[in-house]
Amino acid sequence: MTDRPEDDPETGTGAGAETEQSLFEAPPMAEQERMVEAILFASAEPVSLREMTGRMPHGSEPATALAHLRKRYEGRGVQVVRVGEAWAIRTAPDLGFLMTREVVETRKLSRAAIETLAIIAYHQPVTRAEIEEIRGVSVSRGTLDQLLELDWIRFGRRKMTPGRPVTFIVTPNFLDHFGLESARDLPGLKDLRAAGLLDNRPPPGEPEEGEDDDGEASQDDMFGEDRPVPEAPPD
Amino acid sequence: MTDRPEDDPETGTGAGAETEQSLFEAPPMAEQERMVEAILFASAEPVSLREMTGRMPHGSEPATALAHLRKRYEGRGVQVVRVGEAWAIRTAPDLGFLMTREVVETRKLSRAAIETLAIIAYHQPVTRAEIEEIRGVSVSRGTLDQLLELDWIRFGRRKMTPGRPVTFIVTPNFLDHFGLESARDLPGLKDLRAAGLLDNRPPPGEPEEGEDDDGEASQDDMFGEDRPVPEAPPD
Amino acid sequence: MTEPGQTPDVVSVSDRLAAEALIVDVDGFEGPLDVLLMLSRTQKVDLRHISILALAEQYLAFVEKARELRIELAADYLVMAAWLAFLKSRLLLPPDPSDDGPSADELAAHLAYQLERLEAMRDVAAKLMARDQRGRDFFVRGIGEDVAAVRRVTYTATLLDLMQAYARLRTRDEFRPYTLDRDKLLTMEQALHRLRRMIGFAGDWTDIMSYLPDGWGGDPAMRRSATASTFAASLELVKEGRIDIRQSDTFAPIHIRRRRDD
Repeated sequence: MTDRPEDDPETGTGAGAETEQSLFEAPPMAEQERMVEAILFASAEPVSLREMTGRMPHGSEPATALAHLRKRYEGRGVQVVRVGEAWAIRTAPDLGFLMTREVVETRKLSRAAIETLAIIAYHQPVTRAEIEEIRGVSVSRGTLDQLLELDWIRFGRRKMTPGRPVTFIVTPNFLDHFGLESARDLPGLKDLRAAGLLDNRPPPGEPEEGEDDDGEASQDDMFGEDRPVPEAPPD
Repeated sequence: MTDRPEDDPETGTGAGAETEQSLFEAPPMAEQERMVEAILFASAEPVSLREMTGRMPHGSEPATALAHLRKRYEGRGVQVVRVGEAWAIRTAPDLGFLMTREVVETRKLSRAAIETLAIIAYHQPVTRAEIEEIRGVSVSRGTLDQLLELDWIRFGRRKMTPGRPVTFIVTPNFLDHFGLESARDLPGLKDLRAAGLLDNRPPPGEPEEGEDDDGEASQDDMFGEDRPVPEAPPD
Repeated sequence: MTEPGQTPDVVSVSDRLAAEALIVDVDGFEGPLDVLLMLSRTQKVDLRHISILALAEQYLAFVEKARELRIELAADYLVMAAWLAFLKSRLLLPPDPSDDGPSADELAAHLAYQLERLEAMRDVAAKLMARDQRGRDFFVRGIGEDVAAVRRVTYTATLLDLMQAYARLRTRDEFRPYTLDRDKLLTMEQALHRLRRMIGFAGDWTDIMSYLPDGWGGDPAMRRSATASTFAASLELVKEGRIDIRQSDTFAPIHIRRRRDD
């Protein structure tokens, strides 16, 4: 069925006992696919590959099983979707009309909250001062609280600028809510970046980098290569 | 595609408007199957056919769609099952084991257990009465059971004394856990003292180094000679 | 529309009307940048080609109108007005070569950038909210099956634990004399306490041995302990100046008496 490493002359170097055990115990791939299916169906929350590995028999390869499963559910009433570093089954968006809406609709978000959320998503990690600079108005405590409470944003690392201000970043739950595989998939992100609208452009006459104390500047790492966005899992 | 009732002179009697509408609107069966799938997936309760009918477009035949869906899920990781008068998606019975997560909690052995274990290790083969004599308190059945269950001790040969009491000895698993080649590798009292493990000093006037022969039963072979402190366990 | 280069102080009728319209719901604005963005739309050009000079005039008209209508604007609106008035004058004057600060064009360009950025953020915010949302367009599993945590307890101990336990057991006996003989010991504290109470009556030299507690003179171990601690206690009282002590000869009896205040 699947290739067994013992057929492969390259193996057997260091993995030792672990590899051997897995060879004895790993269930056939079709069976692993069933397992991933059962695990994903049972959970309302996205499940990480790591957790699947922990729950499946030794030697299982949930990533491969998942790829099969994803294909199987293409075009069906429910779909296998990626959420950050985890996976979930969700109903197909075109069937939303069949569902009884959640009675408690997310409280109407204010314009300030929506804009703040967008700024955090596209500029993350971003400080409060930076959000205020972009909106040209102060951010109320309540706005951030609301977004924190919805578990759409959370605190990121502190900036290495004077005062070491806290930053905000979006959460996996945010990705899940808006059906995003990762923060890289935010609508229009590429265009914004190409237009230079995600650059940190300090007002003319102000120091380029965080030598001053207003906590701005130095967002060079924002959408640089090492953004804290999960990589696509192996498939 | 399908026959239209208006071509049929027999209609227009009772089913009337309803039938007509359903014929116009009913989605293809594959689509209905998707709908049933999504409804069953997202619903917090099992869903009856009547409820499906109410939620699906006019003219849908959830019973047929359900039959297709059931067939599709045969042998999968989840199944469409009947719950009373309603239907639900549930984990396949043989995969129930995936719905548990083993949480391993490591605890320190109790003082009673570690002392009992120490006595068995140093004095084996040793009877329960002998353990109690050395500890000065009775040994609970639970303590011995725990050590037996951990596979650190096992029953040895019976003593050739009146009553032929059973003895306890340590197991290979014990040696493995504590990184010992044999029980003889256990360090003696002198070694312990030399290693600073005995912070209590004997009272002045008593032999500091002595053969620690304060009249207590036959351990000469345990403490008679200097034995090197064993190496740290290999991990 | 007002173009840069035209008589700048004349604000067009449309600007005035726009300003008036904005004033009506000034509470609905999210700060001066928001107002500027709204005003810029009346120029009906791409933000990249907007006339900052015209925009500054529109904004100043807006603030002027608010003043006429006696509407109090928040401080940041007024700060923006002051800054735009400054920018406007800089834009109209020829550049001062001795000024090493940012040029008026740079300042104007940055304002245009800020507006463009804010508009872009609003754009994507709208796109974000228009996405399929969980609980509205797609749904999660309704009957979640809880993953039961099966607790398995393992016990652990180290060789050190084992050795210490055994050492504890094996050395317990060695210490038994200490605890057992506790009742054959007269501590110095006890002796001192006793001596303090009695010394007031000792006007004359008295053999220290007569101060041993009753019953401590017989058993040699007890006698030894009581003698030592009583002697130590007497030295302590000498140090305090409460008593005198004397011994006529080596191994002769030791006498003590209360010190006299003379």
